[in-house]
Amino acid sequence: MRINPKKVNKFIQIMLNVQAFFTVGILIVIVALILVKGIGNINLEFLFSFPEDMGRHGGIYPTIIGTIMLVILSILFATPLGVGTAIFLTEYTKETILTKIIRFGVESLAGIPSILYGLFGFIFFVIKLKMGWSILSGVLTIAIMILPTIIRTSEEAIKAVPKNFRIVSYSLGATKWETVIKVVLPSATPGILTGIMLSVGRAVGETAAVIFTMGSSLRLPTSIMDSGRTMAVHFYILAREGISMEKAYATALVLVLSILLINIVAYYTMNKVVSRFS
Amino acid sequence: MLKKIFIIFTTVALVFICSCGLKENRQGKKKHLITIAGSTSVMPFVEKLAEYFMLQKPNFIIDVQGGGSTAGIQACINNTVHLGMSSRKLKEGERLNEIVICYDGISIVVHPSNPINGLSMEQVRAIFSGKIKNWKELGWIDRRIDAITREEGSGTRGSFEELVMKNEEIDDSIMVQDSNGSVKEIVATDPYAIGYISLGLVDKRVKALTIDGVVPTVSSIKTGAYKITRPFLFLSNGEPDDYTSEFIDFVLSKQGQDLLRKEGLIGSYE
Amino acid sequence: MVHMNRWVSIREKIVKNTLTVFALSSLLFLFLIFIFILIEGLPLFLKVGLKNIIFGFKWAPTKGYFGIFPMIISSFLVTFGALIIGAPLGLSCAIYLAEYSGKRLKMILKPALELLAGIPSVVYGFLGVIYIVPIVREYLGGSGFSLISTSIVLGIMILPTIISISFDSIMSVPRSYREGSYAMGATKWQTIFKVVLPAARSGILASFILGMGRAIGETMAVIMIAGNALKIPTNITDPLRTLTGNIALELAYATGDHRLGLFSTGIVLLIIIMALNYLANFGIKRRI
Amino acid sequence: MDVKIKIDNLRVYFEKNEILKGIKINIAKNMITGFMGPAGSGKSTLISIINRMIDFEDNVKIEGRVLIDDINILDKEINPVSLRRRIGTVFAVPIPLQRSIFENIAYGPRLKGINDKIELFKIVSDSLKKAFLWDEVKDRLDMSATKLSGGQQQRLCLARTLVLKPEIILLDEPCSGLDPISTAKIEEALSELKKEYTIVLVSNNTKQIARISDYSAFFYLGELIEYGTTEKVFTNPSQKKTEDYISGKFG
Repeated sequence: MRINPKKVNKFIQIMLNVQAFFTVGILIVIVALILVKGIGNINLEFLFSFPEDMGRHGGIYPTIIGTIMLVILSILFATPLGVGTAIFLTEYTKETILTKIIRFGVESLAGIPSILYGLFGFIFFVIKLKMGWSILSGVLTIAIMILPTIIRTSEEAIKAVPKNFRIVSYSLGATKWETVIKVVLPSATPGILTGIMLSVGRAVGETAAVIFTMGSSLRLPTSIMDSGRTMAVHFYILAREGISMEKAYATALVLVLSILLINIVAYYTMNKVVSRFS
Repeated sequence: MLKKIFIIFTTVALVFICSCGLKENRQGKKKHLITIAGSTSVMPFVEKLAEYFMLQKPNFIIDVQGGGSTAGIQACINNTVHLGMSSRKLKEGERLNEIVICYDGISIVVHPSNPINGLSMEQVRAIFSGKIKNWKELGWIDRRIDAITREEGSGTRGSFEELVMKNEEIDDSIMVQDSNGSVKEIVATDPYAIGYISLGLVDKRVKALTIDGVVPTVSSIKTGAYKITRPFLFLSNGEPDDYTSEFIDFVLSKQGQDLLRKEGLIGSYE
Repeated sequence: MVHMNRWVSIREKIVKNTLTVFALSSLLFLFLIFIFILIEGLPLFLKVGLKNIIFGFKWAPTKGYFGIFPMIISSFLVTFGALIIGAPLGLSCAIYLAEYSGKRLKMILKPALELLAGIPSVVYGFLGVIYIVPIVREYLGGSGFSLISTSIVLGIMILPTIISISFDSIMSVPRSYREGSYAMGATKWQTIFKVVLPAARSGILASFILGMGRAIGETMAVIMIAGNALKIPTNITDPLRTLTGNIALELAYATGDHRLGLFSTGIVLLIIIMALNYLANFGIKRRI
Repeated sequence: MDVKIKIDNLRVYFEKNEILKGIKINIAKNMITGFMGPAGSGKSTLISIINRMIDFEDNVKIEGRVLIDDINILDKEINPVSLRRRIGTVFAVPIPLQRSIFENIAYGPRLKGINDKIELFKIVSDSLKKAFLWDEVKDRLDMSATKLSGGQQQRLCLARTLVLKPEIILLDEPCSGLDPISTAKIEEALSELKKEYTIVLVSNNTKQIARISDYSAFFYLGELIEYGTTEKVFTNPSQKKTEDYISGKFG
């Protein structure tokens, strides 16, 4: 039997169609499941009241605060470092062995799985530096974990700023730093923000690295030396220990919605950058 | 831009200072912090006790963390916590002050739909040592037994090994979960599962088996008929300080013991 | 006038030095991570012996056995399982996006798929436990906490990685290659299979390797769904324990040699991950 | 003539290629000096040496001296940033920064530490007037500079340079992309400006050089072929090559 190439072509196209939509379907199903099962249990009271009986009743307020503290502090810690590194790599140095080594380091950091960050944070911050299970330990661990993302996206964003802007700035008598601060960074800001948002998403959803460094105390953290629980960790414990499926779905919904929102904002700002320079 | 960065950095610094300040402040207002860590089996009950205690005495803050019995004992020896929690007896060389807050039975649980109601100690041992792998051997359908144990280092596992397994080892093919809750969750959803959890956690989602014909209940434990029991301990390095003692006294008081009893545990004086 | 304001040139110097320190900090962190995992894990290798850890079959750290061979095998098993599920789906999705979908669809699908990557892994694990485990238990037997369930969940989790990197490498195949093929009378799929995919080969390979890296490093979803039994699975419905699962299950409880054993597990994991990253980087670089 | 820039035996190498082969030229103060020559003749490189923008290129080797007011600007002691504050540059393509018209021009003064609104407004409007752009933009100073037309953008760049009150203005083919009307406006501005500034104009357009420059230099393959008053170079060139170039036989 001779195979008709046109029919094969059609067949393959249909197959690809099916697979592509199957894949997209998975996303829709995941989000839909969480949405349908979780929406009924979400209300203001759930968001702003304290959990009772290990989370079986009540809300998730302390975990929201724990998540916000973790995310904001780790971003504040990682952003200057990450953007600074990106500026150094793009503006202050030529391709040398040093930059190669630094890039290698960043790549390697990016590839390390989060459980190893957890292992490191646990032994270094929690045990050796005697910070204990605390928000501070979690913040430092997560900051190191998200650093490569921030460096790489910032570097891309800074590289995308046209060289001409720098030339003009220098020709008008600006120093390197003035050029970076007044011309390069403002143009690269949306791209850098995208990287930060992606990192926020990662920090919000992280469990393995957080649970071993920040602990899982359900109390409302009042200082960075307190242990705390993030939404992701709370969800993990609720789901895994079968404490309450309703609360687990509701927490998952809050978690997924906030991450989707963050990613959409990130994507939107990134598109703005792309259209700006093309 | 430079200004903005400066402002951000200042804010960070302020946040740090404030948050440290808060901590100072808290101690300044004479709030007493008691840190407790250890067995995850004991933790949920102590959390509940702490919740009640803090309601009555708002000048106390009690921080309850998991970590496992072994970690709790270590933390106590290193003086990093005020109290350790353990769900197993101390080994030789672990010299700490023991306070029995209550007793707990370890019940062997299966899915409610499982027709088997009781096993002998030998059968349980055979299941967990891998000698019996199929429900058919116990008189039910031809289906693999999904046995679940706890992870190495867990106090519940330690007690289970000591009281049930005796000298036999738990087989490698048996599933491992890292908390009472997750063992219970699997048993509650898998009709062919068997596991062991704290008696206090047994509810209608799982069925507790009789062992050698004895139903695990508060009374059967009290009389000593049900053999798989263990103490829940508070541990302190030397005599506990006054504030910690106040909490211990609350736990051992009638109110505290009633709370524990309501959770299915057996009071320390019974 | 010719000489710079002194404060300005001092500021420039301070800035440059600060930025250098910032840039070096990532190296410092990498160094610290390596050193502290090695310091904790190596002594046990010396004490128990490399062979007894890497090729040991028995893991009973409180009794002096530290064999992680079954976990190494299990880690690779779930990773390949994830690849078997994720690679064909991901690649065909990438081909569809790059070659067949219209611009408008691309604009919607690409970001939608990238959002998949943002969903926390614990959510995948949870949904796996609720929906995949019972189906496997019902139709394939066993407890459902198994190699097959874990592979499915990980396979879905690595889809975004595979799709986005394969897509980029397919898109970077020059248009002229395709035109040349069409000019010789090839159909679209012939062009894709004979010209485009071979040209994008190394990038696609890199996407698979990075996907593997993600699968082998995943922790929380895995301990929720893998069953964590210590034996090497002999059947797709058998439970298994990965290297990451071993660390996460026992870290909080471990003291003494037990903890060192977990750090040894970490060292092995770190070495595997580094090797995979090199392979992936090599693939990506060759493409450029 | 009153010499502002004295270039003495300047040789420049890019990797192994000699781009400038021993240039000697004196550039007169408060005059327009036109540099012409075909592509690759080295005239743009010469410009980038005078303002030290060449520092941003890799693998460059420079020999010889460039004296401005008898100070060698290639000296290590010289800070290129402060040098560039004395030398304005206008590039071939107008490059407005991504900010408003006003802020584009205020960029340089702000770097110098001038932040007073009234003072800024005064110097910005002055330089816009000098660049013959004021009338066209005075009502929309807050508009993004990227929305201006090409010719307006180039005059904006000129104004941005003028606001720094440089001693020297370097123009690197400033009219290459512009229509005749815009070109005429820029030429008009330059003729006014030479009263205060020393201007170097690089152009491929020999007619433009002939129209507005006082002195003309012809470069060819990294060598200075001919230099003199514009009148002499265009009416009675001493070299055959110059004559061929001016008459359009090559280039």
